[in-house]
Order: sequence, then C-alpha cells, then structure tokens
Amino acid sequence: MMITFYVAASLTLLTTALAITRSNPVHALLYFVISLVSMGVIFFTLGAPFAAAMEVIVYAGAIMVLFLFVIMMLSLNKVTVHREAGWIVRSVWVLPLFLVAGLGSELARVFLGGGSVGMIRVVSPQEVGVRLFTTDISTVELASVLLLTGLIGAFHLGRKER
Amino acid sequence: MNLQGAVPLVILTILAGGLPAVVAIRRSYRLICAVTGLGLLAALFSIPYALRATSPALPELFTFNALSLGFIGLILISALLILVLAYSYWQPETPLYREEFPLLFAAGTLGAVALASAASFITLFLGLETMTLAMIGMIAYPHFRPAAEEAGLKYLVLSGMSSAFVLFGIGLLELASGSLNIAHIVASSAADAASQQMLVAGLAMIAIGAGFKLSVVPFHIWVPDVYVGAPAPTGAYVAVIAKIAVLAILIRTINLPGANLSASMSTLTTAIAILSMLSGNLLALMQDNLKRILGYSSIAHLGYLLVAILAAGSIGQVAVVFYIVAYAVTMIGAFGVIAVLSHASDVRDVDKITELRGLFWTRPALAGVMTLFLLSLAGIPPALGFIAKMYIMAAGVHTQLWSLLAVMVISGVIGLFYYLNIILVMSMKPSDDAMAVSILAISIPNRLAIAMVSLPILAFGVAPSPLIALLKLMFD
Amino acid sequence: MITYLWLIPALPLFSSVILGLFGPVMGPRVSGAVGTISVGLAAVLAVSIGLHWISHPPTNSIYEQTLWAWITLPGFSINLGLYLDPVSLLMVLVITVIGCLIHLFSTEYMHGEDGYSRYFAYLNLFVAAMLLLVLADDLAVLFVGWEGVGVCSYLLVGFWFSEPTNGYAARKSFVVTRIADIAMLAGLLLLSTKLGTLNIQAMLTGAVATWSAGSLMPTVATSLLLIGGLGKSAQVPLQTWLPDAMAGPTPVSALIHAATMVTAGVYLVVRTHALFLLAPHVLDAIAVGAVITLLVAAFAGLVQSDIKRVLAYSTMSQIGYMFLALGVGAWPAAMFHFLTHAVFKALLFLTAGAIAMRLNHEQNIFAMGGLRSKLPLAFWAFLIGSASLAALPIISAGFFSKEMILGAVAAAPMPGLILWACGILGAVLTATYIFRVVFTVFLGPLKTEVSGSYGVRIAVPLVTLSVGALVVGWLETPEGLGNQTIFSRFLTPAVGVFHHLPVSFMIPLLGFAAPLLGIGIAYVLHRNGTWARATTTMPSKLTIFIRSGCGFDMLYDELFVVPYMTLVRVLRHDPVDSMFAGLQYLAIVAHRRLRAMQIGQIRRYASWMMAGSVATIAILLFS
Amino acid sequence: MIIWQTPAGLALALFMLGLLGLLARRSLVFVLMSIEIMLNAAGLLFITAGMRWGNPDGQIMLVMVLNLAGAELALGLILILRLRNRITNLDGDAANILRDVP
Repeated sequence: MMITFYVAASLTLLTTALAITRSNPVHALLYFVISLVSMGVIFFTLGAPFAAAMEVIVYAGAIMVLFLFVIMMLSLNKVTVHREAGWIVRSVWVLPLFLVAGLGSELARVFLGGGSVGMIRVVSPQEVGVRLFTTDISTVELASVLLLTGLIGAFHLGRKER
Repeated sequence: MNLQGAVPLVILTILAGGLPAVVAIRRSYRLICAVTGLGLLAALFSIPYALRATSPALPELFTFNALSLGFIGLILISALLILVLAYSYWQPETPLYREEFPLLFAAGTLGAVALASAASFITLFLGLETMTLAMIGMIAYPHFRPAAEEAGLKYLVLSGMSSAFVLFGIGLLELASGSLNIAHIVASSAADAASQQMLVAGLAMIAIGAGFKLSVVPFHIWVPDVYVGAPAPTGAYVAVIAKIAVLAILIRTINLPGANLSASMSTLTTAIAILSMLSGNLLALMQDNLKRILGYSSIAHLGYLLVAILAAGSIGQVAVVFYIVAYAVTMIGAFGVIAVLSHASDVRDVDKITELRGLFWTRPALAGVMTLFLLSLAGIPPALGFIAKMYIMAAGVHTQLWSLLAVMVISGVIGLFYYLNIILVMSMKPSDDAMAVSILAISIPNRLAIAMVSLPILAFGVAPSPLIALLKLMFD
Repeated sequence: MITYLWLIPALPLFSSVILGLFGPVMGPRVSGAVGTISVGLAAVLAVSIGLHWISHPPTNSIYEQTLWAWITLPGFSINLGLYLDPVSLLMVLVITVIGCLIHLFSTEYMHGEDGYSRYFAYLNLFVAAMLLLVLADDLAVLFVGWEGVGVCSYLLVGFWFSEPTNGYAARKSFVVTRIADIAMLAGLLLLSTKLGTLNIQAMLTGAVATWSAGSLMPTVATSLLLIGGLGKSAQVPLQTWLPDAMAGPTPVSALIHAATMVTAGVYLVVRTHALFLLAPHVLDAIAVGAVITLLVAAFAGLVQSDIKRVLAYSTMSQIGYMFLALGVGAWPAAMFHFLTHAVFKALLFLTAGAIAMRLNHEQNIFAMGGLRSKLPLAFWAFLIGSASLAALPIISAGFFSKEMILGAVAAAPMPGLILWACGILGAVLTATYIFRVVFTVFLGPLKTEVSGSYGVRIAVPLVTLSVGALVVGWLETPEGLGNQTIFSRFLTPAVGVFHHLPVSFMIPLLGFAAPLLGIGIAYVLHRNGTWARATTTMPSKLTIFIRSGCGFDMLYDELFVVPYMTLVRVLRHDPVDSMFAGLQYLAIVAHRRLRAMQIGQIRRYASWMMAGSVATIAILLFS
Repeated sequence: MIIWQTPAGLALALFMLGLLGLLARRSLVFVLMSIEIMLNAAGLLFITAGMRWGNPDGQIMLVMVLNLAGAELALGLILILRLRNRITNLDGDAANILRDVP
C-alpha cells in the first residue's frame, strides 16, 4: 500500500509539474489526466474508494475530456505552440516562484508538527452514499443548483447573439 | 423532517429549480421575471413564518435564527430591488436572449441565502460557489460587449483562485479538527500546537477568500475592472448581495459561542481596514468613470465596516448591520441611476462622469436622488450614510479605536473630493450630447425602484430609530 | 404661536424640496414667488413669536420643542429638538427677515439667469439649514445644520459653473471649511464621550459641574470647537476661502458670506460660552487671534480693487471684532455687532450687486466713478452702509455696536488696552478702505455706461436695510447717549447681565475720532489721486504683500514651497492654496501609485492577490 | 503505514504548483488548468482529512469539489471560446481593455 502510494504521489507531482510547463496544451492536458488518474490511486490507498472512482470517472474521464475537446476546437497549430513556447522563458518564473515559495514555506510549517499514526479505515461507498442521501440531502440539492447555474451560464454564453 | 425554519431556502430552491422548466414551457421574459419576483417575494414573506419555528431545521447544515434570517431578508429585499432594475435594463432590442438572466439571478440569490445561513463548511462552500458562478454568468451576460466578456473571465479566474484558497483552508480546518461544522470548529480547542497552527492557517486561507469577495485591500484589485465591465444591474448585485452574504456568515461566526477575535486576527483586520479605507478613497480620487468610482468607494466602505466589526459589543454589531443596510440601498441606488440612463444594447453603459453633465438640468429629480446617494456615500446628513458612519464612529469611540477613527476621518475627507465632484458635474450646464439623456424615458418599474431606495435613505437618515429597533431584533 | 416654532425651518425646507422637484416645471415667476414667500412666512412667524416673547417670555426665557429621537445608543443619544432662547431668537429673526429681503432682491437680480428655480431651491435650503443650526438643542443637530450650510454655500458659490474658476472656488471654500469641521467633529465626539450627552444645555451643566476652570479637558474641547468656528467664520488662520467665495452671485454673498453663515462661529461660541468660560486661555487666544484677523483683513481691504473682495475682507475684519468681544467675554456686545453687521453688510453687498447690475456686471471700483447722480438710490444706500461699517458716530448703527465692543475691551484686564488700541487702529482702517470705495465709485467723472433701472424688488430691500442700518443701533447705547439697554436686557437670561464698565473718557472720545480720521485719510488720498495711481503703477512689494492677505498666503507658500515647487509654480497666481495643494499633491501621488496597479492583466492581478495572501498568512501565523 | 502529513504535504505541493502555473502562464488555457490543479489539490486535502478521522466528510467534499471544478471549467471554456476571436493565441495579458492605467 505504502509503495503504491509513494509511486502514485511521485507520478502525480511529476506529471503536474510537466503539465504546467508544457507549451503544447494537448500534451499538458494529457499529463494532467495522468496526474488525475494517479491521484485516484492515491485516494484508493488513503481508504477512499468512492472518491477514487469519482476522480477517475468524472474528473479524468469526463471533465478533462471536455477540456480536451474545447482545446481541439480552438484549433491550435504549430505556430501558436511555438509562440507559447516563446513565453515560457526563465524570467517569467522568477516572481511567481518567489511568491509561491513564500506561501509554501509558510504553510509547510503547519504540517511539520507530529501527528498520530493509525490504521487506515476504508470508508466504503455505501457509507458515503448513506450520508449523501440522508442528512446531507440538501447539499446534494444545492450542488445540483450549482451545476444548473454553470449549465445555464455556459448555455447562454455559448449561444449566438439574437 | 421539520422544514419550517428553512422555508425561505426551500422556496428559493424550488424557484431556482423550477425556472428552467418555466423557460422550457414558455420563453417569455416578462413571465420569467414575474415568477422570479414572486418567488423572491414569497421567500421574503415567509421569513416571519420561519422565525416562529420551534425546532431547528436542518441543524447540521444550516442555522436559521433571527440573525441569519435577518440577513436573508436583507438579501432578498436587495435582490428584489435589483431585479426590478434588471427587468427594465434588458430592453427588448438588446441583441441577446434575455430569459436566462432571471434564472442566474434566482440561482445566485439562492447561493447567497445558503451562504448567509450556512452552518457547515459544505453548505458555505456550495452557497458561495453557486453565487459566484451565477455572478460570472451575469457579469458576462451581454456577451456582445467585449468588456463584459473580459470582466467575466477576470472574475472567473480570480474568483477561481480565491475559491481554491477557501477550499484549501476548509481542508486544513477539517484536517485539524475532523469536523466541517462551523460552530463545532469555533467552539472546540485544538488538540495540540500543530493542530492549532493548522487551524490558524486554514482560517487565514478562508479569510483570503472572504477578503476577495468583500473586495478589501489587498484583494481588491479585480473590483474596478469587473464593475466597469459588468452591466449595471449585475454591478449592483456584485457590490451588494455578494457582500451581504459574506458579511452575514462572518458576523454570524463572530457571534458564535466560543468565538473571539484573536490578537493576530484583529491586527490583520485593523491593517486591512486602514489600507482599504485609504486606498479605496485615494484610488477613486481622479477617476472619470462612475462605476469605477463606485467600485473604489465600495472598497473604502468595506474598510469602514471592518472598523465596526472590530468594535466589539452590541453597539458595534448593530452598527455593522446598520452600515450594511445603508451601503446596500445606496449602492443599489447609484447603480440604479446608471442602469436607468444606460441602454443594454449599447456597447457600454453610461458610466462616464462627463456623461452625467447637466443632469440637474435635463433630469432634476434623477440628479436629486443621485446627489442623495452620493451624500449618503460621503456620509453627509441628512442621508442614511451619515447615521451609519456616526454609529461606526460611536462604536469606535466606545472601544477606543482612535487610530482607526483617525484614518476613517482622513479618508472621509479624501472621499468628499470625488463625491462632490460628481455633484458639481451634474450641476454644470449640459453639453449638447447630454441632452440625449433628457429624452430617455424612464420606465415605471425603474422609477419605483429608485424611489424605493431613495426614500429609506432620506427617511431613515432623518429618523433612524425604527430601523435600528428592527435591526436590534437580529441580535436578541 | 410659539408651538409653531418647527414651522420656521420647515417652511423653507419644504419650499426647497418643492422647487428642487418641480422648479423647472413651475417657471421663474412662480419659483421666485414660492422661494420668497416661504421665507417671508417664516419671517412673519419669527417676528410674531418675537413679539409674543417680549410680552410673555416663557419660564427661564427658554422654549424647548422635541421633535423626535434621531440617534439612540446606549449612553449616547441625539434627540432632534429645537431650543429657543433670546440668542437663538435673535439669530432666527435676523436670518428670516434679512433672508426674506435677500430673496426678494434675488427675484429681480437673478432675472433671466439659467437655473433660476435651482438658485431659489439652494437659497431656501440654506435658510433652512441655517435655522436648524441656530435652533438646534443638540450639538449633533447643530452640526447637521453646520454641514448643511456648508454644502449650500458650496453649491451657491459654484452656481455660475460655466466659469471653471467658480467651481474651483466653490470646492476650495468647501474643503477649507471641511478641515475646520473635522476639528469641530472631533470636539463634539470628545464632549460626547466625556460628558455622555450632546444636548447643549445638559452638556454645559455637566461641564461646569465636572471640570474646573483652566483644566485640560475644556481647553482641548473648546479649542477644537473653536477651530470649527474659525473656519466657518473665516478667521485667521482659516480665512483664505472667503474672498474666493465671492465668485457666487452677489445676493448669496450678502446672505451667506456676510449676514448669516459666516457668523455661525460667533454663535457657536456664544451658545457654548459656559464651556469657554472654563477655558480662559482659549478666550485669550480668541481675543489675540481676533485682533490679528481684524487688522490683517483691514489692511487687505485697503488694496483690493474688486468691490466684492473689499466687502469680503471687511466681513472678515468685522467678524474679527465680534470674536474680540467674545475673547473678553462681552457676549451681548458680540451679538449686538452681529445684528448691526448683518444689516449693514447685507445692505452693502446688495448695493454692490445693484450697482454691478446696472454696469454690466463690472466689479472693479476703478472702472467706476461718478455714479452719485446716475444711481442715487445705490449711492445713498451704499453711503449709509459704509457709514455704518465705518462706525460713523451717532448716526450709524455700526457705531453703537463697535463702541460697545471697544468699551468692553478697554475695560478688560491688562492686555485690554493693547487690544483696544488695535481695535481703534482697525476702525481707522475700516473707515479708510470703505470710504476709498465710496469716493472712487461715486465721485469723480463718469467712466462707464449705465443701463436699465431698478424695480421695486430691488428698491424695497435696499431702503428697508438702509433704515435698519440707521436705527438698530439705538437698541443699545452707551452712557451719555441715552444709556439704552434694551438689547442686553433682552439677552440677559441667556448670557448673563452685561455691565457697561466705566472707562476713561479718552476711550469713547477716540472711538468718535477714529472713523472721522479714517474718512479724512480716504478723502485726502482720493483728492490727490493716490488710490487711482496705485492701480496704474506697479504695485510695491508691500502692496502685494497686503493684497494677498498679509502674508498668510506667503507663509503657507514658504512652508510648502520647497517640497512642492512644481505645483506651486503652477498655482503662483493663488499662493493661498499651497497648503491645501500640498495635501492634495500627496493624495494625487498616492493615487497614481495605487492606480498603477490597475494594469488590467489577470496574471498581474493574481500576483498582487498572491502577495497579499503571503502577507495575510504571515500576519496570522507569526504575530 | 502512511501518516497523514505525507498526503497533506503532497496536496500543498500540488496547490503550489497550480499557483505557479496560474501566476506564470500567459495562455488562458493553462490558467484554467492551473485552477483545476489547485482545486484538485484541495480535494486531496479533504481525502487526507477523511483518512485521518475515518469519516465520509472528506469524500463528500470531494464530490462537491468535482462539481465545482466541472461547472467552473464549463464557464471558463465557453468564455475562452468567445474570446478567441478577439485575443490572438488566448494570451491572457492581451485581455486588458478594462484597466485603469491611462
């Protein structure tokens, strides 16, 4: 389990890093999909099989495919990829790295404290489902309105002018 | 399941879910606006019923008490006023389908109400995001305007960033405490120093998200661009409803048992308040765009509000809510004047100060109410804004926040420059193209909406006691 | 009758709202009538209340009328109430009666102007705010009126907005007084926190009970209140806005910048005099400052060539006399001078307006001349007004009030005589500069075309005020001239008994002589052409120095000239502004810096937010 | 055995990578992707919390985060599609008609 976790974690880190540094968006996105799939593996090792399935099916399988379709619709060609590559110069990374290092070092401190080590309890999909459809039913409703809002917004914005 | 306390929320959910069905059956702008308006009214009038609930509704996820229902009422009233403005704003000749706007409007209001009454971080987050996504749709709604599109994108990206911060913060809180319940997290003490640190870090990241939504310095930077790009009714929505909802959850959290402003938290709030008051007013100083001025002025006003929040005790709290009310009606009024003067089919709204030139001549009544709004923003009697500021000052004096008060006074003076400048421009002799404004017909609903915001500004500015008595009920 | 007191401010307020909403529809005739009649009704009401008051004064000579609760906080509340005592009654009478006359004058003066109804709406609003100011029983309500008159003054000075300088002057006057208002607000807050109330009477009682004379608290509080008063009343060092405020229409100058608003500072001190008595040092400072003001302004008046600016400086100087009276605790003397000054200064301004009306709005006195036969009404009115301003003995109202002040000053303890001497010098100068105007404008050869004629709406106010400027002085006369004390007896319940203290016979004698000497100087210099020559030849450095308000402008200039050199160069024609310009410059620099952040790029915005986040988390985690 | 600090640290690292992409990349496609990375990092943090306390809260939150990620991405992509005509190459820096620098 531990080895699986570490392998998946390294893969996630690596592919995410690759995703944000590629100049070709399609490549980057594929790296990100890999990172999501390995994230699913991590979820599984952390005792969350339901979340792992969701991550792979919904995130990597549906949302990212949507992303990919749109990028393909943008019909980016070699020229644009080339120009994109021209933007990824060293100077661009200086300020962001500086800021991110600042924030990261501040937040990393809070994880350094000692913590307890216990057995991982697998929280089954059934448990999650029961919660979602009993006490948390109103959150499901709210989430559906959230999706509906996104849908209506995207529907309107994607529509041609009258 | 006893839902009596949650009736406003239930009504709004039915509204937000049912409206697409209405559109599917009959695509009529008037019908949809009417249904939305009726739904909001029904939710508003169900508040007294909800207040009488004996057992808490959905206690795990929502809190419905006098305080949260008060804020819900405020959100609903503001939403109704903005809806009236929006109804007339989208004229038939606008080159887009108008029917989706009320849909987004209703969904966003549901989000705001959920956020204002959230008891758990799940509902807090869902409410916040529903509201945000609806606002993105409403900002970019006139997508034939490049500025609107761009404003929508800016808001999407930057609010996406702030949402990620909030989510990460919630994650830290949950990791440290094992709970998503706000009251539980506030009341419980951390198990060890590491958890304590994690709680603080989580809180800080949520504060960043809240700072973004409240548009306080240093998270204010998106405000002017989005306000300018958004159509005027959406501008009012972003400036008023989003902020009331976030302030509601903030004030409710502060009022929870066991909550206390830590020293570092008050240092932070003080710094943010000072920066917001000063930068907001300084930024507005030489502006020629009215929406931008309103954006900057909202930054400053949120700074004043933070002063009131810092002034603890029950005076401070009533002062906060009073200030929110004054801010909300005034902002709706000011954006309303822009909405009234603008054509949705144009590529931008009438928002240049020079375009208001001679308004006193061409439309004296409109110029008069606009002056009232500006006086209220500047905190000059007899407008409501004066009393509101007076209350904050009294609360500040009570808790001896002298440095904050000094900054408040200084930035108030800076503010006078640009508010008065607008009044002066309005009183100038009209230029020829300004005469176009005079032939513009103002629709009856618009007249009604503007009258309905200017009346309380004047009436409560002269005799505020009834309003104060009402607001005090929220804290009993 | 007295129960209708609330109608006095309500009438003009109501009419202002009506005019603001429906003015353009009503047309100029109706607008002017509505505006004038509303103030006229208030005046009638005020006069009948006044008459009733004299025959049946209420208990303790105080009438209070509570309207409603305005702000209620635990331990702090403001009730909207009216408070009438002899002092406020006097103010109300002056405001409504003179206000009514000025409204009447305006209906003709503003004939054919754009925004006629707007003008009356503002003017009515001003009257309402001023009445609220004087009738307030609460310092907060007083402050509301205080701000209200400021706003109206701002709107009216900028009334002729087509010229950019007017808008600028309007803003400047508002901003300068605003700075003073902040000090005043601070004073109010201090008083409210220390004494727990803002009700004026309760506060005064509380102050007298808790604080000893000369202790720190009353000194600080009165100083802050005083700064507010100095700003409103255009006293050194906050005087610079008044001459610029002359950009507004002349009746506005007559009402706001001469008769009523600018005396609000005097009223404030009289109203809270019990508090000021606890701060003797502040009173001394008032007296010294007043003497400086009255001399500075009198010198400045001597070299102006614009008739309205002369009058503006004379207003400053005369209010200096009122403050001098306050400084020595002679409250009735200050109020008496307020009364006579309101009458004769309104007269002078209206006459100046009436002259300018006929001369195609010429205001330069050296472009006028020989108008005595062409404009007899204006000549006599201006002469009477000038005589009163110069305090010409016996026949003028100004003489009696100035005598009352100077007598009280001379009788004051030690520095009294020095102050008195300065006052006498001021009197000489006053007579000189005003008769310089009289001689230049009315004597000599005719220089300009005179057109038009006066209607009855111009004549009635001028004649009424002229009669007033001749006779109101007899309400209070010194020993030897009837020893009449109606005025001070009327005020006694509010400010205490006033004693005409015995002084050396030289004092009144010099008081007699000073104006005559001044007029003599003016005449001699007029005869040998010095006045006229001064405008054609290059002005000497001294003249420039005095013309610009005796170096206060220069002082501000020097203080801020080094850091803000470039800006001052731009504003050289108006160095007065450098102090405020300096602050403005700072604000603008900060504005530019902050604005540079708004570059419009998402990435940059995200970086700023990120930087803010780093700082936020650092503060929360590490402090 | 996995202690909870490890996945939490991983979440933090991913969050920072997302931020880095957001701040550094000009192309709006990458900006949107960076936001997704950040949201995903927050999701991992929730799962970690669920693991630490052994409750389903974390997984429920993850579902909601997925919800948001999908909805927000849909809106973002539509806006990008619209902007393509105006802004060549989807250069985020070029989308600056709204600004306050004279």
